[in-house]
Amino acid sequence: MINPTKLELTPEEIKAQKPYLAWSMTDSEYELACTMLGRLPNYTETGLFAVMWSEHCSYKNSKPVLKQFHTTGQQVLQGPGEGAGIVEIGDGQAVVFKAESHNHPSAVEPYEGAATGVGGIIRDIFSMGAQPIAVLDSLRFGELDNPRTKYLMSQVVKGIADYGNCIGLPTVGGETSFDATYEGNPLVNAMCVGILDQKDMQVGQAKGSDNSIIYVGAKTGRDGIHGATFASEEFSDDTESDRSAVQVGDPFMEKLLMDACVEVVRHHKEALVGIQDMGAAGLVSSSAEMASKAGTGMVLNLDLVPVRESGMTPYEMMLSESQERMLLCVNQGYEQEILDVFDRFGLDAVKIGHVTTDKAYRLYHQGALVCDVPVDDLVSNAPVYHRPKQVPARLVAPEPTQFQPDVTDLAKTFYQLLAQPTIASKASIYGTYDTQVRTNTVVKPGSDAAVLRIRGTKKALAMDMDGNARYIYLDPKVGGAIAVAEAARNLVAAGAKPLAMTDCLNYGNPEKPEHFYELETSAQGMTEACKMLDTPVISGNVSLYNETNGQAIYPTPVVGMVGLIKDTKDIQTLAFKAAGDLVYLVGQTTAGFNGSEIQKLQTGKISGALFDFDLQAEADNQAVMLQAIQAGLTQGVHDISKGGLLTALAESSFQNQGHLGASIDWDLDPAWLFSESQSRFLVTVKPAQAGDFEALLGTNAQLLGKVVAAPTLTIHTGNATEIIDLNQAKAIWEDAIPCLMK
Amino acid sequence: MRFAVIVFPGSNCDEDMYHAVVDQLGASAQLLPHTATSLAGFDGVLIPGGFSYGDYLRCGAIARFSPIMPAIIDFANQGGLVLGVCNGFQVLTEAGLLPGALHENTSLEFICKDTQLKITNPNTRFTSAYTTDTITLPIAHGEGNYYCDPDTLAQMQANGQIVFTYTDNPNGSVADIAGITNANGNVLGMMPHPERAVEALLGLTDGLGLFESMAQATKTAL
Amino acid sequence: MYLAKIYVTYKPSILDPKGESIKSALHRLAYENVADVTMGKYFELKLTGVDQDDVAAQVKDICDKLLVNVNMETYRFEIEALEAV
Amino acid sequence: MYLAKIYVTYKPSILDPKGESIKSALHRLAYENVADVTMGKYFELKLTGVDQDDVAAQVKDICDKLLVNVNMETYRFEIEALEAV
Ligand SMILES: Nc1ncnc2c1ncn2[C@@H]1O[C@H](COP(=O)(O)OP(=O)(O)O)[C@@H](O)[C@H]1O
Ligand SMILES: [Mg+2]
Repeated sequence: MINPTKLELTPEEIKAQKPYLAWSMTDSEYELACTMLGRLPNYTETGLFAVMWSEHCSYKNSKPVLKQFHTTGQQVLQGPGEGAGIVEIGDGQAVVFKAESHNHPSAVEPYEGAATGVGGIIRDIFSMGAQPIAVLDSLRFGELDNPRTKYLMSQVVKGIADYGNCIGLPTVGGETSFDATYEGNPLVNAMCVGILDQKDMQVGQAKGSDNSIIYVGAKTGRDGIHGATFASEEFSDDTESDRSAVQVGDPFMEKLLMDACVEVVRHHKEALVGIQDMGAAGLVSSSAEMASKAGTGMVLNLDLVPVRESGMTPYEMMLSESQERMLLCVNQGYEQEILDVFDRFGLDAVKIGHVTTDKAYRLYHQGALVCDVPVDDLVSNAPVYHRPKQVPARLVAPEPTQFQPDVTDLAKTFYQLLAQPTIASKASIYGTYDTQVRTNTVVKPGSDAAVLRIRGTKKALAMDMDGNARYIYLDPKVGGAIAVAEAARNLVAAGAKPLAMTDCLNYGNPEKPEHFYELETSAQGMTEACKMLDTPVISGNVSLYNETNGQAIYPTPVVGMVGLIKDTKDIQTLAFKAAGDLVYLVGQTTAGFNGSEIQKLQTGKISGALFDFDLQAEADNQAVMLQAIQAGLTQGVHDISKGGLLTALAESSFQNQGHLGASIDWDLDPAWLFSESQSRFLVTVKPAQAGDFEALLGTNAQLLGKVVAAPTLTIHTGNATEIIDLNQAKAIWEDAIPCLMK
Repeated sequence: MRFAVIVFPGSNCDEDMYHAVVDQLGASAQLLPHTATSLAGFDGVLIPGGFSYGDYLRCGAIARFSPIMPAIIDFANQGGLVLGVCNGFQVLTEAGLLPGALHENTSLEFICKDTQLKITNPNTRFTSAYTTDTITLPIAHGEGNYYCDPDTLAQMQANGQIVFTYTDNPNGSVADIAGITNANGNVLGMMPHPERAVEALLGLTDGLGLFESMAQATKTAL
Repeated sequence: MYLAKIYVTYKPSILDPKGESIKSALHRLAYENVADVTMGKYFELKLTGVDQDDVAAQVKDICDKLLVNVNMETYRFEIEALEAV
Repeated sequence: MYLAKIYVTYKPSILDPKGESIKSALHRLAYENVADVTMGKYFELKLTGVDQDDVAAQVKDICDKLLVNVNMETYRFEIEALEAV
């Protein structure tokens, strides 16, 4: 019955020649597929199994870890499992967000890899029925000391900029850091945030016998075939030649697609049953998932799929990762109404199949049935692995004492620190992003979190992406908790109540027990923090096999978080506002040096046991700071993170053209100005409100000094006075990355 | 005052423009698709920023052939007020309603930042409401480097067609040009975004004067 | 069917920032013997027409109307007949 | 001094949104007889070299290293000797 296309291997030849090994399908997985079918799969079917059972599509290695995540809460309307998560924000509105990695494509073809990463995550958001409002990006590169890394960074940034700028979504925040571990394997994670009216919520399901499956958007070409499998492989020098996996983005097409889909969702409710984007593993993954989730089956006629190239085989059509495509399930009889909408936008929209009740997944090509498999076998019955784990050697007995920085010349050390690319200004990156289009951006990049108002309400949303992999490398559990805590802290600093989070879990090969340990343990740490801070995980993405020639990256979970600001009057920025304002430090400072920027600066690496972290203190500090902000007691708030208090002070002065500096007293060890101990805020308060602020914060707030109308940071330590020239400091901080990029 | 905000495929500042004149100025406006062919009933035309047709060939080159363009050209030729911002400016030069052309910034990068502008001609229908001679407006473009030949430049200078110049030229434009009008003074093209600078909450309000000037010039009630 | 190859470059009077930046990149890569770089656009159009002259007239029209901004750019083109497939 | 003319186009399998958008614009302008449009890059380099072969080797190198993204693009070039001015 099954008629393989000419030139393809026969089922028997597949069994003998094992082409699936090259698609990262193991012998035992192949045998499992044979058992499920009760026969040998043909070429197309084997390809579908291989790609659907890849880590990227099936989460077969990470599922047991993801299950442990804290995913519930009153605010959650849609948790993990759909295109994106949805959280309630009052007034019948909801915020939709998700983050996604595009590491492997970006390593090979940085411009298109990054661009299509942005395109993909935007589609995830509008597939939920939401209007996308903002994009964020989290980037990790090797040290900026070689031409390849510079090239990667410039192209990645250009790819993100060009896509977001053209489609007309502001790219409002993110993070960029540099460590040698990412040299062969840069990380490109993007997040998109959207807003919807709860009545417009959508799911990616294909329900209702005989309902129509409609293909919308760009034509299918041979681009990115096996991209999903490719993302589930380690790099070695010879994958450099694996370039068919590169897709090209067309943000203009996506703009039309976005506008058309939002219109369909809002104004053609009676017609639309389900909608999903074609992401990894394109047509097969979107269609099979829509059917499997709905408990239905599907028949597709591949002769109707719009194609860009001639002679494409079923295998190629199903696995193509051509961008800017969506799949819709539409109620029978309403097809024309939907086709008309897309036609108005000048987009291809074609009925390519229909829903069945028998849970079978059938594909026809040139009259022949080329695939007939139970849809659940492709999707929900994919194998799940419980990988063995082992504590990595470095974590067995780490050096317990904290690194002691040498700060015999405080100013000099500080200038050096400001020139480190991870600390330095990222303005040369986000300056190429349109941060304001759609005119909602209240706080642009450069502060702790971006803030966008919600037009027509008093509300605003704060959003950020964060994750310090150095901490996770030294202590996966505590580091995982800190990643969540820091993301939340940045939102609180902007005046928001953190609502929920998304993540990108970027790790090495999970089949290596050390890496699986890192993955599982850091997820535990994240879960503890999520529970404590009431920020459930509502969506996310896993990117494993981030290795080059056997060398893994730091375990790098990246947290994307969104918080609600009830009233735009509560919006905070980190800038100093007026001379005479009092400067407070909230939270306890300890010797937090292992894993810090200053340790890396002074020893060339990070090492030792991570400093202590008290999750309860974190939660308490965040809660009380939010109270202080909402009570109108603060002029400026800044999270203290990489580079410590001194860096935070400088960042707050660099804003207003550097007209304002500060004068502070510091009784502790001067080196502790660089400590990265957590749960701290730098706060400025009007003198008239100092009493109220101190009453609320109690001993948790320490008065450091005041804002001064001079471009200097004056630090009175026990027996000396150090003066930092902010003009000089700012020049170093601003020029560092542009200089390194030359 | 009733504005038409033209929406080309790929326009992305259309809604911003709409909100600026409707919510902040209190004028009325309508988003008008590129397929429309008439501007009857409108007192002013706003061509917004974005990437019309992806800007894949040259910025604004394809939009210029949209069905709405003959109506816009007629409207302009009859003295109607036409404002093109960013991609809108590029469309107007491509359509020949404004002299010169825009090409890539000398930095070869997209630049998004606030810029200071000198109002070099305060007596136009787009600037009459301003009481200061420098304003701050954001720019967001990759191809805002204005070029025209020396004769055209001299002519424009003599005519007072150069309306805005950058105080700190960000993109390499000839004579620091940020915005120009046609010889008649009823068509303005500019790279900076006045529609992004109309609300204190978002940081800047210097764009309002431009729309107010347009409203005054048409002498129609808001 | 004919194939038109169209070359579009900036007029000499216009500063070509891309060409300049490529030239300096080449100098950094030790190609100091590269004296000049210009970067332009290259189009290939496949189109039908009565004969070569007809096609040339069409292509000229297409360039003037759409492909080229005559304020800044100049162009030249070549036409060749394609064999029917 | 030699003049190298370099033509860079997308590989046939690579999506070319630029070509597509120009093609549909031409169709709207009633050039429905245009069957295909590709938009590529065109470089002119002026450089010195021992002889034509040397220059060709250099140009190939420059293309592979800098001008061309070999993941997605292909190129061809021509070299002509310029008369000394
Ligand atoms: N790749 C990027 N894209 C957009 N914004 C960025 C990027 N990298 C850094 N930023 C912005 O720069 C500012 C400083 O970033 P960072 O030092 O990572 O802050 P923090 O440590 O407080 O999270 C933030 O406003 C951040 O959003
Ligand atoms: Mg911060």
